[in-house]
Amino acid sequence: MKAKVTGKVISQSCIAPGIYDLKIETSLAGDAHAGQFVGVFTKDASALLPRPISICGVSDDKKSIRLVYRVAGKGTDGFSKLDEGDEVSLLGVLGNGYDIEKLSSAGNGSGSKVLLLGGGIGIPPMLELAKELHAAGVSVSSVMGYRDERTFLLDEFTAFSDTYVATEDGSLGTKGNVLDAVRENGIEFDAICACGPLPMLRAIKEFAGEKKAYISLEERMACGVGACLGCVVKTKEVDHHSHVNNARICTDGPVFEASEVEI
Amino acid sequence: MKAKVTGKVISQSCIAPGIYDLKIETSLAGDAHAGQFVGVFTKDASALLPRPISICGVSDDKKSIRLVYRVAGKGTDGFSKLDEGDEVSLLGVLGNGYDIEKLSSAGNGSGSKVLLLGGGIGIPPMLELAKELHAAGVSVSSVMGYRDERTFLLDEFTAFSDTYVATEDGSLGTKGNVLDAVRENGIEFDAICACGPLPMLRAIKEFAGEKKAYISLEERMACGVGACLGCVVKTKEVDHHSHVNNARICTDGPVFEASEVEI
Amino acid sequence: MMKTEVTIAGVTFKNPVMEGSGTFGSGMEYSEFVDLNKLGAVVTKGVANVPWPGNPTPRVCEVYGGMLNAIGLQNPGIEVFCERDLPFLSKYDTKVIVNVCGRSVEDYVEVAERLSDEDRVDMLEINVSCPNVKEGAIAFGTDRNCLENITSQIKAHTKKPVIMKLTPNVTNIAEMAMAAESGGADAISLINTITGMKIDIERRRFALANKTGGMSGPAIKPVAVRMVYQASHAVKIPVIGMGGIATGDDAIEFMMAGATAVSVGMMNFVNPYATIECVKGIEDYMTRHGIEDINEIIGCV
Amino acid sequence: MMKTEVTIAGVTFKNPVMEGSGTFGSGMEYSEFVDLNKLGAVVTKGVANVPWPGNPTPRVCEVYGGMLNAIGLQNPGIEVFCERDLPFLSKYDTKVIVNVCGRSVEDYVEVAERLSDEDRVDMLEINVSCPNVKEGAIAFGTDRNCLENITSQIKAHTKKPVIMKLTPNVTNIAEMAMAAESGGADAISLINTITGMKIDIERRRFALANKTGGMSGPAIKPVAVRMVYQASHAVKIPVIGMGGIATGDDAIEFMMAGATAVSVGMMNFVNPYATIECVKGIEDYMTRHGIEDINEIIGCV
Repeated sequence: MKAKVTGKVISQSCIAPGIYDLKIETSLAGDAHAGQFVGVFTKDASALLPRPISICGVSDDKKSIRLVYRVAGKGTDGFSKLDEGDEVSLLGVLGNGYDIEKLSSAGNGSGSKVLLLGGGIGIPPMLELAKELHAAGVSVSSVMGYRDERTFLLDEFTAFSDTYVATEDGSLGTKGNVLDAVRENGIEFDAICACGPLPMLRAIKEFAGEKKAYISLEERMACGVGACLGCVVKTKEVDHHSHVNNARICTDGPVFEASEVEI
Repeated sequence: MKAKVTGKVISQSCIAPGIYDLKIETSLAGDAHAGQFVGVFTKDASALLPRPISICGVSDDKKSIRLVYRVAGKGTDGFSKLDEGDEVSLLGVLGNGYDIEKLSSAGNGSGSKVLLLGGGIGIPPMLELAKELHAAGVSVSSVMGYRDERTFLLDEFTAFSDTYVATEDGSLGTKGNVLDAVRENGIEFDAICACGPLPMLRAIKEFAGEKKAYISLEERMACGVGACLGCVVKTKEVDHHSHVNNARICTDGPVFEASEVEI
Repeated sequence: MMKTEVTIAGVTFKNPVMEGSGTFGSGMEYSEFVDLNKLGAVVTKGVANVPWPGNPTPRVCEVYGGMLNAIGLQNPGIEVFCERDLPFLSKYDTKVIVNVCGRSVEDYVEVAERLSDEDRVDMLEINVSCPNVKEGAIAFGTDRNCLENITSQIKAHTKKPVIMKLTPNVTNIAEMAMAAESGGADAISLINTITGMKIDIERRRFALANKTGGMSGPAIKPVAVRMVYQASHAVKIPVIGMGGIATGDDAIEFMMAGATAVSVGMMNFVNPYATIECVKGIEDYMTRHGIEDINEIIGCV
Repeated sequence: MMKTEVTIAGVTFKNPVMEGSGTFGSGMEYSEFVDLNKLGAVVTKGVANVPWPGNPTPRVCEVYGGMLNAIGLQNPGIEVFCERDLPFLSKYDTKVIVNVCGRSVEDYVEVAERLSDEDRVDMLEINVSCPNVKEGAIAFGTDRNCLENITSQIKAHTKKPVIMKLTPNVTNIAEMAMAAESGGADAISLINTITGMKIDIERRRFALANKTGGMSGPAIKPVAVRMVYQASHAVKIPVIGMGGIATGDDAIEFMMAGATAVSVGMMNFVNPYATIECVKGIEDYMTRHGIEDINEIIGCV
């Protein structure tokens, strides 16, 4: 059941240049899963639309969510100034999220091996996914890509997965992108889950070949609930809503099977 | 020299229903005098124009000003939530203010007796005026009019003047308006200074007769510095700015000699 | 006993609050947030004779106090609409106004005829003013004669009351209102979005793939109130007012300007409960001012 | 070495930043806040052949992200202007653009002729688009033929370069831009204010004595950017862009849309330093993006 609610900030910290880690107590936490997102509202009357931010974590007591985001404009800049105890308006929980059940059976019979690929600000949602897959008994490999050695969240992946890192400048792990790291480490997998910049997702769609790759897409959004048709992606099959091969990223997605979308 | 500056809230308290007493540390205090006002800016991006608020007091060290205002909309409602230490943007000092020198000589030779009349939210500027006139050796009588016994600032006038009160419901002092109180107490005066609702000012203009009455006018303002010509009042003589018998309340006023304006 | 009912072209709405076409789908998405039974009407997303894919992305961007959109009227076409959306709406006790879009007079007429026998449809709203569709549709809304002509042709092919939705991107809105009226329109609704543009100066490109988009939100409210005032004073048919409405007070302002009903548009995105809060806000205003019948305040300034 | 100079009709401005007529007087009031020598030009408050008293109060009110005004072009007339304002402006090293208003072609021509021999006047801006003056002036700005006609008549009576200031309250801004161009205008400036209305629902009356007023401020920026883009792509003469500009980034956006220069209007009231901060902001953008000549970005999208 979606709702607009008022959450309360538990804590916030800057964990890398321009990257913030925000924990919010909210009733939305009860329904929140990996791959889904919430719309966060600013306190600035000139910036009215909710900012879609993916869920990086859900507390074990299901009472709070964790959002790790990058300051990209006046909206997110305002979020970065939120302090413990501040109220923040949220719309959620939005989006389909990853299908843990389907991923658990990706190994067809034998134990399923899932490869998580995250790039830049696409990394946060992968952490909650690693946690949920690990809890489901899936063997998880995580490969996270950063620009340089100023990483974030990296160490937290180790609790749930075999963790690898790629950096563009080679200052840490494999020099190059996440796929370079996958090849370099000869990582085996039955399915891929990925979130990151479009060029990375295109390369992963290509790389996955016969195997399933579930990618999380981004687009400018307005309503966030599937009404305005602002955020769409071309699909191979006729979409169930408009029947024009345009799926709604906010509602039919943001997670899509790579072969189903034209990116 | 006018400027837009950032002031710091020293304290704020609610002194009557909907009436707030705000003290702000600001460099503008150095030039501030009775009858002048400042433009106070909101923190709400949907409400951009400065709110004109008259100066109720200037600290003896000339480092802070005191604003007593009524919550009349979302702008002033926002001001009422300012706490100690908060920053607030101010435009000032605006307007001509009262001419203390002229008022001191209103008695022509003999000691000058000045009558201050304030009604409702027109009372605050009268307090600083009483203080400045008292300091100038003028004998001051203050008559303040309220709706009922829920008065504000009243006791502070006694330090600078013979103080009288009128209430619409008669719950305190004279039942009726300030002029009723002037007559009832047979107050003598050489000149009147007044601020309050238009009907009150009209009555005072009438009442003053041969004697000089200096009244402080209000009007919707935009720039506050005399550029936009938004706030004007019809004048008897050709105005020096536009030569069309329209004086600018924000700059040529807000204080006018009653006989010079058509209200 | 407070009366919030208003009547337009013989159709009575339990209250004057609807939502703006294109901001509410066919009600499905927002039925998770609001009880559709509490709305005066549900105005559906524009539907054409055939499915429309709409414009490339990005289709939306934020502007000061509002947003720009260039969706391009993506819609599944009239058949899917009748098979899926109308049955859904049949479950609710509210009026249904179907917004119709097209590229030619024939397109509009085809959809109007198809809906004539659908009992669940109470009124048609003709979108001749979408700023994001290249093919002529915009001319229907900006040329007096085109508007009168398309209005009369649609009226000739449907038994349903017809609302013509006007664009604000014209020199003289009163003239357009009169053209719709003389074409036989039963009512007019305005304003549609105001054409705007945003440029991403860091990337030196347009914020929208379509370059221009329709502006909506609180930022355009004063223009909308002015046009509702001018249009409602130029014609005898009822006016449905919209443009940045967020609260009951906004709704009251539009009704005082001359609107018989109002629509909440972009603000649904900011507050999914905006429609029912408008209904509540109108009732609060009526109580505060001792107004027994909301019709008293229509055009009262 | 960074070049911020722009040239319009042979007049070179040290930078593209001016202020919108009517928001800055003749510079006197704001000279307390900003060094007028740092501005590309000072655009004066509209001046007529005789003094105008303007409209009754209230003349201004606030709206979401902007304001409405219905000043009615109060001004002291051309003689006082020449005796007082021009000598004041002579003290500064900046260009002077005199905004001219009138009720008839003759009014405009009289002022234009009177200013022809004033050396301190660099250009004339013809206000044919004030929404708050009843007498015809609005028609000059909304009728293609009237606009072309008045433009050519003014051009025939002055040696000064002429800027025609266009109203956004039209169906087709490109058409109006072309009309000004074919009338012989040396440049066009846009947008003037968008006609709006606000109703005080507690008192059941209009917020402005004039009922309607001209809307300005950040809320109208997307409409202004769109019209500057459309107008500048329809004509060869330079365009001066305005409408909600508050920062250097806003100025850059208008220039990328096609403006050769920009004006800061209503935002002077919110930030009296807005004009010089725009100049600084443009320089910062140029440095950040390694732009040597501001002319490079004009119409670059």
